[in-house]
Amino acid sequence: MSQIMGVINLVNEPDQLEQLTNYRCVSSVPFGGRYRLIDFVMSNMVNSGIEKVAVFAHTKYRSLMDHLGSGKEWDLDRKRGGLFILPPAVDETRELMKGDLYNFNRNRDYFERGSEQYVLVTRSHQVCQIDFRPVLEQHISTGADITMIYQEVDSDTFARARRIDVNPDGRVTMIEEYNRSLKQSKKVSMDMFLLRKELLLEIVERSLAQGYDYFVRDGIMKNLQKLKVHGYEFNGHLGIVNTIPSYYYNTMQLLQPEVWKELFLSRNPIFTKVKDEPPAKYNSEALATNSLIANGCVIEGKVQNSVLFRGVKIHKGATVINSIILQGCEIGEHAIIENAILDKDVIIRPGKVLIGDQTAQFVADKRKVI
Amino acid sequence: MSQIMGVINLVNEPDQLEQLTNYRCVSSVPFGGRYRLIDFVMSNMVNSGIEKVAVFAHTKYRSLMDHLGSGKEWDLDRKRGGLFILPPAVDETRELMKGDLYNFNRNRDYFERGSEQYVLVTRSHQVCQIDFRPVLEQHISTGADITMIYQEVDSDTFARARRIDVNPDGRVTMIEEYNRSLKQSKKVSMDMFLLRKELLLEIVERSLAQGYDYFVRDGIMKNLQKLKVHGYEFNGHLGIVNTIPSYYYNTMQLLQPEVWKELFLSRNPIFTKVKDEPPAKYNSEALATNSLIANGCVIEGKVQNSVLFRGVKIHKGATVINSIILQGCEIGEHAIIENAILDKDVIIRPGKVLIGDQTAQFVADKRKVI
Amino acid sequence: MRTKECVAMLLAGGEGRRLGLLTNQLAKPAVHFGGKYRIIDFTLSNCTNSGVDTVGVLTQYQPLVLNSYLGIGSPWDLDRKYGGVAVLPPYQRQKGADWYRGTANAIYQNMSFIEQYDPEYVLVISGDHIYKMDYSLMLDYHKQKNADATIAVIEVKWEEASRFGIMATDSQWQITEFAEKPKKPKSNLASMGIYIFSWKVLKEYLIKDEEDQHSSKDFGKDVIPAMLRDQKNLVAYPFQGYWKDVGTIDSLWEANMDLLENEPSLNLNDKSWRIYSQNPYQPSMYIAPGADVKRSMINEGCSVFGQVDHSVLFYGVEVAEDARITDSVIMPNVKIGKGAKIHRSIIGEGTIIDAGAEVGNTDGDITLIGGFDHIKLAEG
Amino acid sequence: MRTKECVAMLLAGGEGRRLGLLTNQLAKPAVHFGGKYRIIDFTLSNCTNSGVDTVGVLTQYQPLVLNSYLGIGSPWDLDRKYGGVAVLPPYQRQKGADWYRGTANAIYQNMSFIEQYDPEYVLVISGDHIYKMDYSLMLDYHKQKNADATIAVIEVKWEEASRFGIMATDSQWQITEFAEKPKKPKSNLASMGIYIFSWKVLKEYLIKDEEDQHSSKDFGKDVIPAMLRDQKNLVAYPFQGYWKDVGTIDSLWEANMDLLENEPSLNLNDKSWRIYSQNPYQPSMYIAPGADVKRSMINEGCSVFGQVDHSVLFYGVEVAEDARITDSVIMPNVKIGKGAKIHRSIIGEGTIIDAGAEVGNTDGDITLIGGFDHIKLAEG
Repeated sequence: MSQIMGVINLVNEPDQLEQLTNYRCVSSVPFGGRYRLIDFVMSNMVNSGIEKVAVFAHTKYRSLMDHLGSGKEWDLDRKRGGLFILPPAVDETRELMKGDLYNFNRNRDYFERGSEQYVLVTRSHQVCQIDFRPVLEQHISTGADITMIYQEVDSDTFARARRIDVNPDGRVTMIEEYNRSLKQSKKVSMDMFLLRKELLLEIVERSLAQGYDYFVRDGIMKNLQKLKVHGYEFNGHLGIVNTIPSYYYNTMQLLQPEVWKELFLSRNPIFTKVKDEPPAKYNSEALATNSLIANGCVIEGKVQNSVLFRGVKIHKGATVINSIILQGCEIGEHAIIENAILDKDVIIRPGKVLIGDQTAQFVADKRKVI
Repeated sequence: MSQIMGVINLVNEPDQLEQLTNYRCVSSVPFGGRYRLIDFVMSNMVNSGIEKVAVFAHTKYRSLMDHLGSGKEWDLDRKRGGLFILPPAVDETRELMKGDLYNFNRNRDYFERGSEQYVLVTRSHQVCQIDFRPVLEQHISTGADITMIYQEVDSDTFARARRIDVNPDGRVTMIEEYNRSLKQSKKVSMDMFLLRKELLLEIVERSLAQGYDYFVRDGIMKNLQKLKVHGYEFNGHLGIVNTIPSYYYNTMQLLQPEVWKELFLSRNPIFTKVKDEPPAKYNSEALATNSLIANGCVIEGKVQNSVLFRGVKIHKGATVINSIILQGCEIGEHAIIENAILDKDVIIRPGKVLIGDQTAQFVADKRKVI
Repeated sequence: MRTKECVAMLLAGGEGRRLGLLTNQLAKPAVHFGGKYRIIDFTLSNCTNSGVDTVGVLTQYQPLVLNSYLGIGSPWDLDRKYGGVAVLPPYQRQKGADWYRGTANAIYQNMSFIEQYDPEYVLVISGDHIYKMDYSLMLDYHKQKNADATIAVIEVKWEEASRFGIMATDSQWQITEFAEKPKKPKSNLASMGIYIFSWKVLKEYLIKDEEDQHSSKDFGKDVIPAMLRDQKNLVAYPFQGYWKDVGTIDSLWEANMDLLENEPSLNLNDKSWRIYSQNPYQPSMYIAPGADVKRSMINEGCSVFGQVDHSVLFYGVEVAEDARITDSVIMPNVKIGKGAKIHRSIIGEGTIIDAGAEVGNTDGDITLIGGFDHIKLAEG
Repeated sequence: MRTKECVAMLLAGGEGRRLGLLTNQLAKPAVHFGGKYRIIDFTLSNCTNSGVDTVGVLTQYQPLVLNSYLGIGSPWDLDRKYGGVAVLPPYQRQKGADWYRGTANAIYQNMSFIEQYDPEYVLVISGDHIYKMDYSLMLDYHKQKNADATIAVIEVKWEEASRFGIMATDSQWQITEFAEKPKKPKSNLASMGIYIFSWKVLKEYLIKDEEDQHSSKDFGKDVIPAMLRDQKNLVAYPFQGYWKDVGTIDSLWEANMDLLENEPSLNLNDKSWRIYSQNPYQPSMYIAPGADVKRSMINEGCSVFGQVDHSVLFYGVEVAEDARITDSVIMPNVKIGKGAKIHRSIIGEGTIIDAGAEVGNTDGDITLIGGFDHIKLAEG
C-alpha cells in the first residue's frame, strides 16, 4: 500500500487560458489530441502507486466530473481509497472567494480518514511523466519538512509559474510570487509539494487561525525560515500549461518524436476517458506530415505541423497548418487554417481562410460556425 | 428503448427537515434503515425501463454525489444514456437564487441530445413503488399536454405538498401553493410531471422570457387554462417526506408488514449503495420487537417500535423505543432512548436518558456525543 | 426475478483452422480486424445496439485471450446488473464432464443459463462475421411472421453458393428447403448463421437432437432439417448490406481492404451504430515530416516515418523512414525497419521486420506472417 | 507491461462430495456461509485485504453459479485494470483438451496466465476454508526465510491430526518431513493448504511433475514431497487464529454456530478486515411484535414473527408466527410456516417448510434439507 495520498488542488489554479476556460476549468482543458490536462498528474499519481486521490474542485467543473466519472479509467473506482471529487460547499457562496486552505480545512475528513502518512499536493496543469516514489525517498533521506518539485529551465516557459532559489544543500531559500521577477532564477516550481499529513493539517490550522488562507503563499512561502523546505529536481520533459502561449507552445512540443515518446510510450501510460472512435482514415488525396492525429479523424486534405483531436474531419482541398484542432471540428472544402486553435465542434465553412500569427494564434470558441 | 428521459429536480426542493438537512440535501436524507430518499424515485424510474436519468443538483449535494457514484447500483453507469449528475454552475453565484426553470434552461443540452420524446420531471422525496409505464399509456390515450401524478389521501400527510382539484374528466382544474388551504381537497400532488420534451422546452423558454422561473408555479399553475393538464391517480403506498413530522410518521409506517412488503418485496427492488456489513447480530440478552434492523447492527439490549440503520450498536441493558437511529450510532449500556431521531454516528454514553414526545421527537445532530 | 424477452447465445468456440498462424494461440472471434477491433466486436456491438443486453458467449478453444478480452462486457455496455455478458465454457456436472460436441450441443449444455431468464426468444449468432445488423428488426419480423425459427439470409454470388447453407423459400419467405453446402445450389440465398428461435420450440428440438445418436449436434446439419421435416414455421429474413465471413486469410484481407474505399460500404464512423471495442492506452498517432499516408486506416499509438498506401495499421505500429507498405494489414505493435518493403501481406501482432527486409509480392497470393516473428534482411 | 510481485492461484474446482445435497448444483466454494457470504468470500477478501490484487480462480465443477458470482471481482474490489480476478476453466489447445487432473496440474495448465504477470512469487490457496489471514505477512516471512516454498500451518488437536497434511519442522520452522494424512502423526502441525512458492522453483517442479507418469499431480502428495526430497528450502509459517475446513456437514454447521458466541473468535464486524460479498437487494430485516430473537445472526430481507434462537438466517427468510428455530442454519429465501419447528438443521436455499412441520432433533446428528425442497406436515 502506498504511504501517500494525493490531492489535486484546483482551488484558484492560475488560469490565463482565455476562451479555452470559458466553460471549463484548467484541469479539463483538452490537450495533446485526446487528453485533458488533469490526465497527466492523475496518471503520474496512479503510476507511482498512489491509491487514493482527491480532486478539490472549485468552479466550472461539470466537464471535469464527466471526464473523471468514477475514476475507472485510472483504476481509481475502488471500494477502499480511489478517487474523491470534492466540490466546494456551494450553499455558502462567499466561501468561493476564499483561498485554498479554507477548502483544505473543509476537507479535513478526507485527510483524517486515510492511514497514509504523507500527502502530495499538486495542481493539474503540469504536463510530464514523473515518478513520485523517488521524491518520497529523497524526502525521507533529507529529513525535510516539505519537499517541493522544481525544474531548471533554459528558456521562457510562456506560463505563469513561481521561480525559486535552492541553496547547494538542496534547501529552498526563496519562492517568488508568480512571474514577479522572471529572470532571477532558472528554477521553476512545479507546484507539487510532499509533506507529512500532520504537518499539512497543522499548516492549515495555524494559517487560518491567523487569517491567512493560501497554501503556498501563506503556508509555505511565509514559513521558509521555520520549515525545512527541500527541492527535488525533475529532469524530464515538462510543459506548464496555463496561458494561451504556453498551451500552443507545449502542444507543438509534442511533435518532437522524443517528447511524444517520453510522454506517451513509456511503461507508464497516460490514462484518459475512453471514446469509441474508429482508427483515423486517410483517403486518396490525404497529405499529412509532422502531425498528431487522433482516432475518428477523416483526412481528405492537407495537414501539416498540427495536432488534430478525435473525430476531426478535414474535407477535400482543405489545408491546416501550425494549428490545434479540438474534438469534432470540421474543416470545409478548400478552407485554409493557419496558426489557429479551434475549440471543440467548430465548423469552418468551405473556402474560408483563417490565418493567425505564430505569436498570436487565431482562437475560435467552442461550437462556433465560421 | 424507453421513450422517457427522467429528471430528478432538486432545485429548491421543499425542505423543512431541519437538522437532517444541515449537511445534506433532501434527496440524500437517510430513510428506511438503509436507503436515501432519492433511491425510491431513481429505482422507480429504472424499474419502469427509463435508461437516462438526470439529477439537477443544487446545494449540499456532496453526500448525494458520494451516494450515487457512477450510477452503477441502479445499472445507470452506461455508455449511452445512464445517470447524469448536473450541478449548478457555481461560478455565477447569483444564479443559485433563481428558480428551477433557470436550471432547466442551462441544461438544454441534456434534453436536446436525447432521442426520447417524453420527459418525466420529479422530486426526490416521494417514498413509493410506482410504475411510470401506465402513466405514459394514460398520457397518450388522453391526449393530455401534461400528466401529473397525485394521490387521494385520507389523513394529514404531515408534509409540505400541493393540493389539487381534478374534474370528472380527469383534467386538473386547480393547483394550490404549498399547504395554503390544506383541507380544500384530498388530492395531493406527487410532484411528478410527464410531458413531451418540446413542450417542456417551450415552457422553459416562454416562462423565462416573461421573467418567471419556477416550473410548477409559473410554467404549469399559471397555464392551467391553456394547457391540458391531466391527473394520474396513484393508489399505492405513498410517503411524502420533507418535514420532521412526516419523516417520523413515514418511517414508522414501514413497521406495518404490508407497507414493508409493498415497498421492498415487490418484483422491483429499491436499489441503493452497497455497504459491506455482516448480518445483524443478536446476543443472548437481545430483546427486539416490531422493528426494522439493518445489517451491521449488534443488539445486546432492548429495541422496540424502532428503525435501526446499518452498524448501530445497542449495548447491554440499553433501551430504544419509538425511535429512528441512523447509521453508526452507539447506545451505551443502560441508556434509554425514546421518541428520538439520532442522526449518523451519534454516541450515547452509558446510562443517559433521552425521551422526546410522540409529536415532538428528540433530534440529535450527526456525530454528537451525549 | 425479471425475465428477458430475448437472450442471445454467441458461438465463439471456433478454432478457425483456415486462419493458420493467426489462430495459433487465439480463438477465431478474437482475431484482430479493422485496425482496432477483434472480429467478435461486431456481433457484440450489434447486440448492444439492438437492445439485446443478455449474451451468453460459448467458448471452448483457447479462451484465455477471449475471456480476458470480454471481461464483464463493459466495452460494449454489456456490464449489466441483470443480464449482460456471461462467458460459458464447458464444465463438469455430477454426471460427468463434456466438451461441446457441435453448435446445438453447446446450446443444449447451457439450457439452464437460458432458462434463468425465462425468455420467449433465443437469438443464436456466431462471433466470426463482419456486419452491422439490427437484431430487434429481425425479432419484430419473427413475431410478425409468427415463426418458430427465423434465419437471416443474404444473396451471394451463384458461384460461391455451394460454400454456404442454401435456402429455398416461397414468395412469403417461408423456407421450403435447406441444404448445407449443396453441390448444385437451388438458390443463392445463403444462411448468415443468425437464427431467432422461439425458445419453447428450440428447447424441444435441442432435447430431441441430444437423444439422437446419429446427430452431429449442429444447427445447420441437424436441428434446422429436423424442424423442416416436422413442417415447423421456418422463415427467411432477407438482409441487405455488408456481410462477410472472414474465415480465410483471403477473406480476412479482403474485408480489411474493403474499409479503405473513400466511401466504404461498412461505415465505421456512423455514430448511431458504433462498433465498440476495448481501448488500449495509446496516444494519438504521429505522422513525421516526410511521411506519406494515403487510402489507409491507422490507429492510435502508431508512428509513421515512411510510406503507407492502401493499408490498415493497428495500434503501436512503427514504420521507419523509407519503409513502404502497400495493400497490407499490420497487426498491433509490429515494428518495421528503415527501407523495409511490405506488399499484400498480413503481419501478425508484435512481429519485427528488420531494416531493408521485404515481405510479400505486389500481386498474387496474400503473404501471412504469424505473431511475434522476426523477419530478417535476406542475405545476398 | 508492468509485473506483479505476487500472483494468487485459487483452487475452486472442488466438487465437495461430503457436502451432499448442498453441492448438487454448486461448486463447494460457492456454498453459503455465515448468513450472507459464500465460502470463497473469505479467501477473496483475504487477498484484497492483503494487497494481493491478481487472483486466478481455477474452476471445473459446476462453475456457472461461481462464474456469475465472481463476475470481474467488483464486490472484493478485485476489478482491476491490470490484474484482478480471472476465472480459469479448463480449455482446448491446438494439441487437444484436458480437464484438470489434480491441483498441481491445474496450475500447470495455467502457467501462461501466471507468466503474463512475470511474478516472483505465487500464492496457492483454496476456496473452501473459513479464516482471516494477512498473506502479505506470510510473504514477508517467505522472503525473510529465503524460502523456496512456505506452507502455512496451524496446531490441530492430536486426535484430528491424521485427517491433515502433517509437518515435522526443526526449531527454525524448516520443514523436515511432510506426511499427507498420516496414520501415526509425528506432530500436530497441520497444513492449511496455503502455499507461497518462489515462482521459478515452482515452475520447474510443475514441469517435472507433469512429466512424471506416476504422479497424481497433487501439491500435498507429489510436489511438496518432491521438493523435500531435493532438499529445497521449505519452511512452515505458524498461524494463530480461527481456521476451519468446512468440508463436511458437521464442520459447516459448527463454523456457522461459532459465529454466534457473544465474542466470536472470527469477528465479522472488524472494519479493518472486512469480508466482502455480493450484496443482493434486500431491505432491512423486520422483527414483528411478539417475535423473539436471541444468540443469532440474521441478514437483510428476513421477516421474523416467531422465535429464533442460536441460529443463522440468510437473506429473504420468512419465519411465521409461533415457528421455532434453534441451532440451525437457514439458507436464502427459505419460508417457514406457522408453528413449524426446526432444530439442529441446515435448510438449503429456497426450501418451503409448511406450517406445523418439524425438522431435525434437539440432539444428535445434524439434519440436512437440500435446496428448493418442500417439507410438508407429517400426517397423523
